[in-house]
Amino acid sequence: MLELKNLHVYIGKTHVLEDLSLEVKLGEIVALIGANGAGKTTTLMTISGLIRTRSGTISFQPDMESSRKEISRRKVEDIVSMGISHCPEGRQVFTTLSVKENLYIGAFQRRNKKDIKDDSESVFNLFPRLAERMNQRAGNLSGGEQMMLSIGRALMSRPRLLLLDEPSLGLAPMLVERLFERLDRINKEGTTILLVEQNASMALELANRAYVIETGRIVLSGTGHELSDNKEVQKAYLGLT
Amino acid sequence: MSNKLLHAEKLCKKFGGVTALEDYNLTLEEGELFGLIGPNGAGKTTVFNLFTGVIHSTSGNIFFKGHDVTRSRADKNTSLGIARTFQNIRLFEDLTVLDNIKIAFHMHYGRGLFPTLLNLPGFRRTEREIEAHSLEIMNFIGILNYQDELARNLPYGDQRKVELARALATDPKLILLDEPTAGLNPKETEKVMKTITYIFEHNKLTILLVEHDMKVIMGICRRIQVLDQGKVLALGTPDEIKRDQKVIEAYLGKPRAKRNSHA
Amino acid sequence: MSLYFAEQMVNGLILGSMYAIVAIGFTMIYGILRLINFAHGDIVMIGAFATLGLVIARLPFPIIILVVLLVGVFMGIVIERVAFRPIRGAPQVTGFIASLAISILLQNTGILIFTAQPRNFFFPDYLQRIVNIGQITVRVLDITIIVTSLVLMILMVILVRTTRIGMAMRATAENLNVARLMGIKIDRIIMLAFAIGSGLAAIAGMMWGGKYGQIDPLLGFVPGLKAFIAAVIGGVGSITGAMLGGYILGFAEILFVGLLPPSFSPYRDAFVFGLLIIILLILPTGLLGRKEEERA
Amino acid sequence: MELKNTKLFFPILIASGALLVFLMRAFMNDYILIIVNFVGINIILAVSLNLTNGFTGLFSLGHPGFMAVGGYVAAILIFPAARKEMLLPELPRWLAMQQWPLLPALILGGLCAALIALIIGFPVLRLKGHYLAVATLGFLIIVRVLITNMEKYTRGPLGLNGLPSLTNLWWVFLWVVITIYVSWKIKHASLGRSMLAIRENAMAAECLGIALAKTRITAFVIGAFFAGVAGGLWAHLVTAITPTSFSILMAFSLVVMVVIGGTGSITGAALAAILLTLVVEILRPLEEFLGAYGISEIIIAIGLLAILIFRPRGLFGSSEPSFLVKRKKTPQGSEAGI
Repeated sequence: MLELKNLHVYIGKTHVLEDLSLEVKLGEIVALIGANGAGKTTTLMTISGLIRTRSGTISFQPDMESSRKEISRRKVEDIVSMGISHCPEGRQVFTTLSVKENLYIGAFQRRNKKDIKDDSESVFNLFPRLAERMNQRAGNLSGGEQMMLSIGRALMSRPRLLLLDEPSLGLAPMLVERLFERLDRINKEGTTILLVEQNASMALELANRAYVIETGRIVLSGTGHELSDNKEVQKAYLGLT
Repeated sequence: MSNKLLHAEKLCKKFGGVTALEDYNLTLEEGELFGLIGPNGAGKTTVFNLFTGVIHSTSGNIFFKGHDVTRSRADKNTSLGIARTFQNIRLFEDLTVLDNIKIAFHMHYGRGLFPTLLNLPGFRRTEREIEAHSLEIMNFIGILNYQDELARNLPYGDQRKVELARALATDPKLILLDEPTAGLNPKETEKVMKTITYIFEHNKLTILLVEHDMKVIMGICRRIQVLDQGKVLALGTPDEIKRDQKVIEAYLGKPRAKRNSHA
Repeated sequence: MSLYFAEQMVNGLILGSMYAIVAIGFTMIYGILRLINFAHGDIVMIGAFATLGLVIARLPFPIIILVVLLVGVFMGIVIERVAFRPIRGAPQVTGFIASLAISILLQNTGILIFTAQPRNFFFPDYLQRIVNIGQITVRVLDITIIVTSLVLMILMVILVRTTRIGMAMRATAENLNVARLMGIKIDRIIMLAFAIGSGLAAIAGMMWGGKYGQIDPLLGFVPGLKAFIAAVIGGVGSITGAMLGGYILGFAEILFVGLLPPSFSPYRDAFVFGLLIIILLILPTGLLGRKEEERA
Repeated sequence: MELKNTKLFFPILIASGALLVFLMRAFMNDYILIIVNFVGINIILAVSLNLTNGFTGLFSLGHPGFMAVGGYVAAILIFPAARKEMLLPELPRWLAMQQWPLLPALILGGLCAALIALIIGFPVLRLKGHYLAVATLGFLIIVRVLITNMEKYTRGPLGLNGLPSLTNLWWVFLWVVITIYVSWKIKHASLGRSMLAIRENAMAAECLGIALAKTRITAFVIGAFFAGVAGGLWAHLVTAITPTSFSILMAFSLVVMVVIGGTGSITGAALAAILLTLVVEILRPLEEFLGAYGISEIIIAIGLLAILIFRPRGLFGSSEPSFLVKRKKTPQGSEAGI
């Protein structure tokens, strides 16, 4: 579905991604794990078009029927309309907008009012807390609620592929567990997910496959279980010795 | 009690309505290498900003070498002996590496306007001293080859070294290192950690180290504090921390046994 | 005395209305791009000259309003396209210098075309007519200025608060990159902010000419600056704040001149800018602005 | 970095400058000499503004305000007592009696500007970026309003005319040399490095023990001093001074010089001052010939926009050309250290 091939990305003069390649297949949850500053966020931003590549290709095929398209030179809004939705790090909801407005703005490119309303209903189903606070300013929500809103907002564009950047950031363990259950559900309902996480053990548990990134390069890849059994990964990212 | 270098009690910091740090306490003994860990957004950088005086606490107190530095400005704290590095490197990008280091000597050696303009002998001597000391530190850290290079042109890993050298140049008692290995590969990480342990022993410093990499921090710190969502979750030796159930759940994720039963 | 006071209040209302609608444009552009656009005041000048030309051409007044509005919109779009878009992403100060350059450019183009000599400005007679409200006498024009401004401001609030595009503007002002991730075409939103802001400024120019009776190519700079001050008082980035700030500044200025002994009135501009410096220092986010915390 | 090679380099540079001044005064006509004087005064202004804007990154538009202060102070002090009685009859007696020579009057004018910079600097320099720019612009407008209304001392909007024509190329040359020397000396010393550090990253500078407020004020005050001196020189070159002389347009042209030269570069600021003054002087006859007033400002504004778009770091970046500064050889064998 999504294939990154030999990506090189620079921020200023810093070579942030070096020859990075990875693949996400239709229907999968793929996790990308690694330390701070390894290039996880940059990878997602490159896919969604916020950062331009120096070289390499990103190709995307929304579903089986449609054709493969090279997207590394496309505009952000075109990439969104092709079916990739990026939920950025640090629950960046629009704090001055209401919860409902945040969801509606997630569906900005869509015109069918009824569909949008239905979809916001299903987000409220997924995260009932949001329904209760529908008309409040998003800035008044708690951290966990903002994270849910951020994910809900990303779902409003009806993405084929959801890019999630550190959804567990700063959430209490109980909440993280619940959040991951929801992600599982979203995936089962047909959305492919590329997940960036620090909480490696949870991410590896949820994901079908995973990549380990280190200073802009993929150093390991495999199924979630393979990686969580890998001694190196355990030592470095799971804190188990 | 006499060895107490830094003491923070009941620190609380709010940004707007969000509590970044709550009821935070820490006592650093002189000459220890202390680790501070926690997930992203746990409040580690806030702790650093409070200690250095970049921001000031909403309530609570900080003492350094017996002085109350709760409301003290960052440059005052630095002159008292608190130095730091930044998580997102903050070099003086358009200046040469040598000038970057020299700037750190300004506080102790730099002369004011009139000695500078009149080119007094004292001024010429301090300029020579600053240059000599800077080269010495650059040699010590291993960045001498970059002296005329603009800081912005250095590779990431070496930029971190420049930050470290710059912090050392302020002649600190306490160094706060904010994720010095972020963005480095394992090889570079190992090198940086070696450097840190070396300067720790060589310069008789106290170090407060924020890290993400468990391996690193478990390896070199004798005491570790764990932060989560602005609160202290645990404090203890690496072994104690590793076994602490709360820490494992919050920071490391659920234990394996439970995970498998889930799957 | 109370009659005098009432008349001063009307003057404050007029001046405040004009500041307010210029300030809206300032604040919208700042809110989205963090750009203090000095050239904004010069759109006021362009609006004034456009009006004069159209009045001389004897067009019907409603058409004049429409055309002036469109002239402003057009200028806003051109300036954004040609000067500001190429430097987007550069440090704030670069944008600021660029806006100064555009301001100088517009002023001197004005001098080139119209010479620096002030010209008499006139409106059709029916707008100059004087009416009595209670004991206060005002021109029809004055009422028109106040009412038109109010209508424009209400429309602005409706646009920003309730429409889809207004929602997108608010989202873009809060976080440009995340707005892009929502599929919002920010280039269009930015252009729209320039277009609307400049359209309003041009209308303000029409009012300015009518109010003071004389126009010259440099007339826009000082009111532009004052509208910026109004935006700062209200809290830069907040549209309701800009309106509030406009009226506060308008009244403050009129009261300063009207209530203090006449020997103080030459110091009016010094007072206004002194006020600006004080507000920047003690209340940097203004009355309704949001705080922008710098976190390390 | 040390000054190039020998201790003689700068004396030689100054001596050749002096020779040039001598030759120009001997062979050039008055019209050209006046232009050269303007070039010199603009060099003083641009280089001193560069000290504030370029080194420390304080974006100030208040420079003409300091010029005005220095200019009026010098003018009132120098003005012959007899003429003062006529033009400014309400002047306090002690002031009316003064009749100073140029140099001390220039210095006192500069000091007054510096004092005002010190007073307004404490509150205003806490502002950042373009807020500071707007506040200093406000300061400029306030200065102009005050001068316009303090008729007892300034004759208000009429200004003072018939000032003695004291400024000549030697005086201008002297102050150009002093301004450049001071800037150069500061830039290549610890003090200047701490200013540059603040420009580059204020938070990091503060965490290295640099007192932000004190350093910023130092730069601001020195810049204001030279602006004040330049104001005095300017007034006694044009032999008249009015509040409108110190315009926002002037603030703008000075900023343009710093930006074109490359923020922080002394050589750049000086060259940009020369370039811009000459362009204006060349365009002026054209303007008059065509009757197309405003065209030179239009050309400058377009040029500036082009530089901002295509060469955002200015002509020289923030460094000095390499023939003026000695660079050390990079030592070989680098992987020393730990």
